[in-house]
Amino acid sequence: MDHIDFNRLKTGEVNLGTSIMAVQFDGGVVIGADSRTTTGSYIANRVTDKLTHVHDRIYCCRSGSAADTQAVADIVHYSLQMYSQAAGKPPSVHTAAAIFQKLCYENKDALSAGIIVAGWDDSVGPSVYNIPLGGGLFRQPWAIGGSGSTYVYGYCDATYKEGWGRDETVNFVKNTLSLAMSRDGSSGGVIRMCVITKDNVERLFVPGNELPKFWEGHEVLGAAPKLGKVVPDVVPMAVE
Amino acid sequence: MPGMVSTSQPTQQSFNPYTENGGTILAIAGADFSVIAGDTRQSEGYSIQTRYAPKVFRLTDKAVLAVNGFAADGNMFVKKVRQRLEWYRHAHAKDMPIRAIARLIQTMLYARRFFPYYVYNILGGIEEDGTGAVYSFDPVGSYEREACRAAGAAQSLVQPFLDNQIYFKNQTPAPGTSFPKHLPLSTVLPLVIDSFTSATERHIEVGDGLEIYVVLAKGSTSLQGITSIRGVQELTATSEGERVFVIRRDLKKD
Amino acid sequence: MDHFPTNWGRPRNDAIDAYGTYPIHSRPKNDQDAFSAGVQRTQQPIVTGTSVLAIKYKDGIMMAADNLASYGSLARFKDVRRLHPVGDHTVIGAGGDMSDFQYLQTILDELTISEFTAQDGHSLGPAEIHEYLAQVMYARRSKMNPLWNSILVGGVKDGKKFLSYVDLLGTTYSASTLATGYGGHIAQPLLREAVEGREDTLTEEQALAIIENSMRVLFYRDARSLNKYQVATITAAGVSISESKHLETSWSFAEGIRGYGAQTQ
Amino acid sequence: MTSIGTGYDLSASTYSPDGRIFQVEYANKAVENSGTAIGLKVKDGIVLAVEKLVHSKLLVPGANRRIQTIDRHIGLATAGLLADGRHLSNRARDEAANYRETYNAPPPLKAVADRLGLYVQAYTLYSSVRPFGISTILGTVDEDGPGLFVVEPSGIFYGYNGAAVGKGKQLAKTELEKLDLSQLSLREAVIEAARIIYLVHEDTREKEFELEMSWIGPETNNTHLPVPQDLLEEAETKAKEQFEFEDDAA
Amino acid sequence: MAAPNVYRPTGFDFTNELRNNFLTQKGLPLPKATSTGTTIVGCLFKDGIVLGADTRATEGPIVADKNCEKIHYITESIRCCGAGTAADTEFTTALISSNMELHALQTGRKPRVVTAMTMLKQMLFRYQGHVGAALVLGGVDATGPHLFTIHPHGSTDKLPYVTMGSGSLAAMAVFESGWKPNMEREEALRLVKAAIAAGIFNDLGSGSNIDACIITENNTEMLRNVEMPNQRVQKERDYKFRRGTTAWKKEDVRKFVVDEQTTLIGGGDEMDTS
Repeated sequence: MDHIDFNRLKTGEVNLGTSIMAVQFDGGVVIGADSRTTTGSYIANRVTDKLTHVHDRIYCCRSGSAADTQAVADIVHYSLQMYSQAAGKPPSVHTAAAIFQKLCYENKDALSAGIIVAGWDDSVGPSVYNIPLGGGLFRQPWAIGGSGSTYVYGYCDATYKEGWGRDETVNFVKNTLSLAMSRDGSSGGVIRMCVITKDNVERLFVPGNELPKFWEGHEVLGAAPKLGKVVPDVVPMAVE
Repeated sequence: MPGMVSTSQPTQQSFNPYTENGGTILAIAGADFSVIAGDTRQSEGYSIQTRYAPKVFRLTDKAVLAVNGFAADGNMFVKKVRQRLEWYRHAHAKDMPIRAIARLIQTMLYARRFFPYYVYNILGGIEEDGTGAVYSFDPVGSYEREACRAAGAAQSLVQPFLDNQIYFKNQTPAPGTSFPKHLPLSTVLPLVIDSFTSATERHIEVGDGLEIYVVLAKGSTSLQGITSIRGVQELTATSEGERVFVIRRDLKKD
Repeated sequence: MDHFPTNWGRPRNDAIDAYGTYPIHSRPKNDQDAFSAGVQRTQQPIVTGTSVLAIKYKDGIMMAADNLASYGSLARFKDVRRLHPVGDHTVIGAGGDMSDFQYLQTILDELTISEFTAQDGHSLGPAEIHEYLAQVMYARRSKMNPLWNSILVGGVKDGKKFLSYVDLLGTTYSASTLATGYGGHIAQPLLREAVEGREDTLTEEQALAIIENSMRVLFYRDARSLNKYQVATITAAGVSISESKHLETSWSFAEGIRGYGAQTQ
Repeated sequence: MTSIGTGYDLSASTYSPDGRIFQVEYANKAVENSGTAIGLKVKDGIVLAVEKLVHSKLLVPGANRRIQTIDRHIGLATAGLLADGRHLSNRARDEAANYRETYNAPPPLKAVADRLGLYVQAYTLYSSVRPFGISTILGTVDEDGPGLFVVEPSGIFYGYNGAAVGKGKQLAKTELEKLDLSQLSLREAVIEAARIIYLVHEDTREKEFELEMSWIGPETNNTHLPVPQDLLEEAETKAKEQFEFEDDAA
Repeated sequence: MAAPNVYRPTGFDFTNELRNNFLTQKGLPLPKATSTGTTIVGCLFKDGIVLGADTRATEGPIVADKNCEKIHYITESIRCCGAGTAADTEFTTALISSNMELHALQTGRKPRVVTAMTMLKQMLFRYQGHVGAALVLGGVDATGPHLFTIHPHGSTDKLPYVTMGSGSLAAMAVFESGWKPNMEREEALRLVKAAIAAGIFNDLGSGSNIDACIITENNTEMLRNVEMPNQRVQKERDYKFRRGTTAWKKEDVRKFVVDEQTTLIGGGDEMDTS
């Protein structure tokens, strides 16, 4: 009971229960998210788009309070437009991440937002930044977030390899999110993905009825199933 | 922290053994009859659980009990009262008189003083002297005999109406006349129906259906009128003693 | 009714775990002092099932429940059976705590065996089983130690269809369509619209279509549901509970949705 | 009777000088006075049959059953004091229910027989009680397949392929031994059981009797149920034929 | 003037909130606000948007208004359904409506739905959920038809079919089983009516009549009380009181002569007096 931080939650607030993810590869980044938005356990939106455009080649994945993350993303979106006009060039992913971090850190008491910022820029190519709840900033080759992510850290650690190409990375994201969505009640629906490269941003969509399938158990309550009839040979008791 | 719901103080989470299931009941006593009615909606929160769950129960040929509040307690209470009445029948070879039932109900309610049946009871029927009677109870057994009573969700809507129409509260009689002590069944039944259609209009937990029980004393003069009412059904098997009828009507379902 | 079983029977408070993320398991604190011990046992559901639906149709009763048992928001067991036959004329379906449901299965089994061993020509029908359950549930709530379930009891006996509800408070009711938990909010409107007034004319195929549609809508909208479910039919011929069925769902309309406001890419 | 007048037979808690407990032996006598009960174990099931002696024509047919159901899959037939049989069957039901409660599984017959053996035996230890005047045949189809046990007044119990207790047990045993039980179908076993009961009854030339039969097998979904009326009548008709044939031969 | 050494944070001051909580604890609850328990919905169809609403307003379990209007005017081709605290929804939509008008005058263009949506969400976010307005916003502008929901905390959703309010689950169930892309106008209206009816008959917070509004590129059609499935039944008795029923202590007759001519312009809802 003591591990729940009640103060982060506002009454009746809309929550992105969420499984989100971003992975960088040689030519770009793949970001992905489920599409479930809940209030309590009611799915208020089953086809949410949690991949939010903040600049031409920079997106963020939102988790936490829908209102907070939308407000923050809108502000960053605005700031980056101003920045690019002022600087005369597109912002770097780091710039975007820094603005996100500033907002999240300075308002940490009032926000519940876990954001992954990812994109491509001229200076470093693809990059992924994770900004978890308290407002820290961490660059990672791959990042996962949201309530569903807790179920797939092991899978990611065991599976991720450096040097993947686009397709392998897309598959990794798709599989990871599918696993997270199958176990986390607050995640589900469809998988939305973006492949962000120097040249373009490609949207991918996996409908809820075509998610990758993994082991689907058959656990039956009650007595164990009969394994045919096994009658052991009678061994006479040794006397003396 | 401003702007947040204050939840920093520890909240004790405990099991709440009660809930409220809405609905309204009422009863009116006449000179030689008694009318006991209730709507049939059972709800919890903003949801309708069922559109037909009776709240009015025939106990004997001359006593009818309406229960309202927490439905599980209500059903259990009626069950226990009926059990006690059956034991009484076995011991005394007759039905318990209504004033004794009223006292029995008080005792049974008070027995659970510190874990009450969360139920408002109204008992209606015919006394041994042939007069119409209504007894109303609070959840822990305080009771009194009255001419009319409404209880439940829409009590605050219906009771003032009955006070005005039955007790003629806030009405001055025409000079040289006085208001009648008892109203005839032909007046009471429309009042009951109007009480419920009006409560349905203005209370969200009232509606769906209406069940009106009418208990007539032996040889009551109201007998002729009642058989011609739409949707009436007799529950008593013989026409010897007191007679019990039920009238069912639809109420709005929104 | 509140869908999330943790909140059943509690004072309403959205501020407490509004996200339903954790199974907040705290043991009853009986060892504080001599007086608090045994005075009140509170508990909460841990491994939980969500809605159960049931309707009346021409031949009898049709009931459905999905195969998921959740642990808080974790989809923990995905092939549990939440529909359970009792005797030859009845099926019960339960939402809420699965351990309490298993306990109920045990005591009902005991009950049917003691009825069977009497060999007196009587057997328990749905009405008797519902009454028994209602008494057990009410007795436990009165001991402040409830069985944390809401249960539908459906069956056919002696040509009569029976469908009724009972929950952890001992509250009971019947209607021609019933749904527990979340289903009460989402599926019940659909069921009422489709079934009311047609209880004696709906064919099995029609009933199945109604049930399937409702289960699909529940899967779309209930964050503790699964797209695998079972359907029980109880008719004069007896009880049959289907194998697990898989729901067909539709998502294609959402492919073009971008962002939550002005975003277009 | 060597025991009479010696004083060693007055209590179950007293041995005779040669190490016998006369009360238990008397209990066996009580069994001998009763109509015969038999049990047949065939490859896929069990048949129990009882020669229920009708001591009065005024009795309602079917009254005073001597075959009881203990659990869905366990049946019990007694020979001896009827009331003792009913008491023991109640105990058996409790034991079966207790096993279920403990292990959440249907009780194997061996477990029930074991507990009943202990229970019956306890009544041979105390001066204040009387040993059970019954021999009990227990039948089942459980997880190990068909099973048949007999619990005697001493508390001892054995497993059998065919069992007979009561007045006609010797003749019944002889008849049972003639059968190839492992090859018999359940329906054939019903016919044979009826035949044997009629045969031993004929032998004793007792008063009126009713044939009471139950079975457990694939046709009953391995639950213990009375043999259906049509099969019972068929078996009885066939059982009666054997005498007509003998009469003709004679 | 505030003392310079007292730190005053920017933004809103929530100290009254603390005061109110304190008063509530001391047994002085806040006055009960009228809330629109409500079922409101919106759905996209071939040529535009259909919005729908029930017409019940409640104060706790009491029906405060049996025929209120929950589809509010924002601009000619943008409308907004409100659920939640009645005053909050009315003032929020009225404020945004007037700001939209000013915006339109300033820019000289037909205003867009996203503009209204952004204004609404920014305002609600500023108030951190204390303005209890749950909205369904729909309209058609130069960029086509748009439909949004806006939650009290300021989050928005963009969807082809949406529901809000206490009857939202019932209504959503109807949409989930009946909605399809590119519906005809009549089909969409039928679906919206069915969704609102599901709320009216299954959710106690919703009731009375159905309002609908069909917005297409160059026409907005407000269908007030398009369906009235819950007409009041005839009373069994007549409750006219005899003149003199009310007792009085003194009588004083005066004459007020006011000459006035009334010209009725348009209809208006008849006041319900039951």
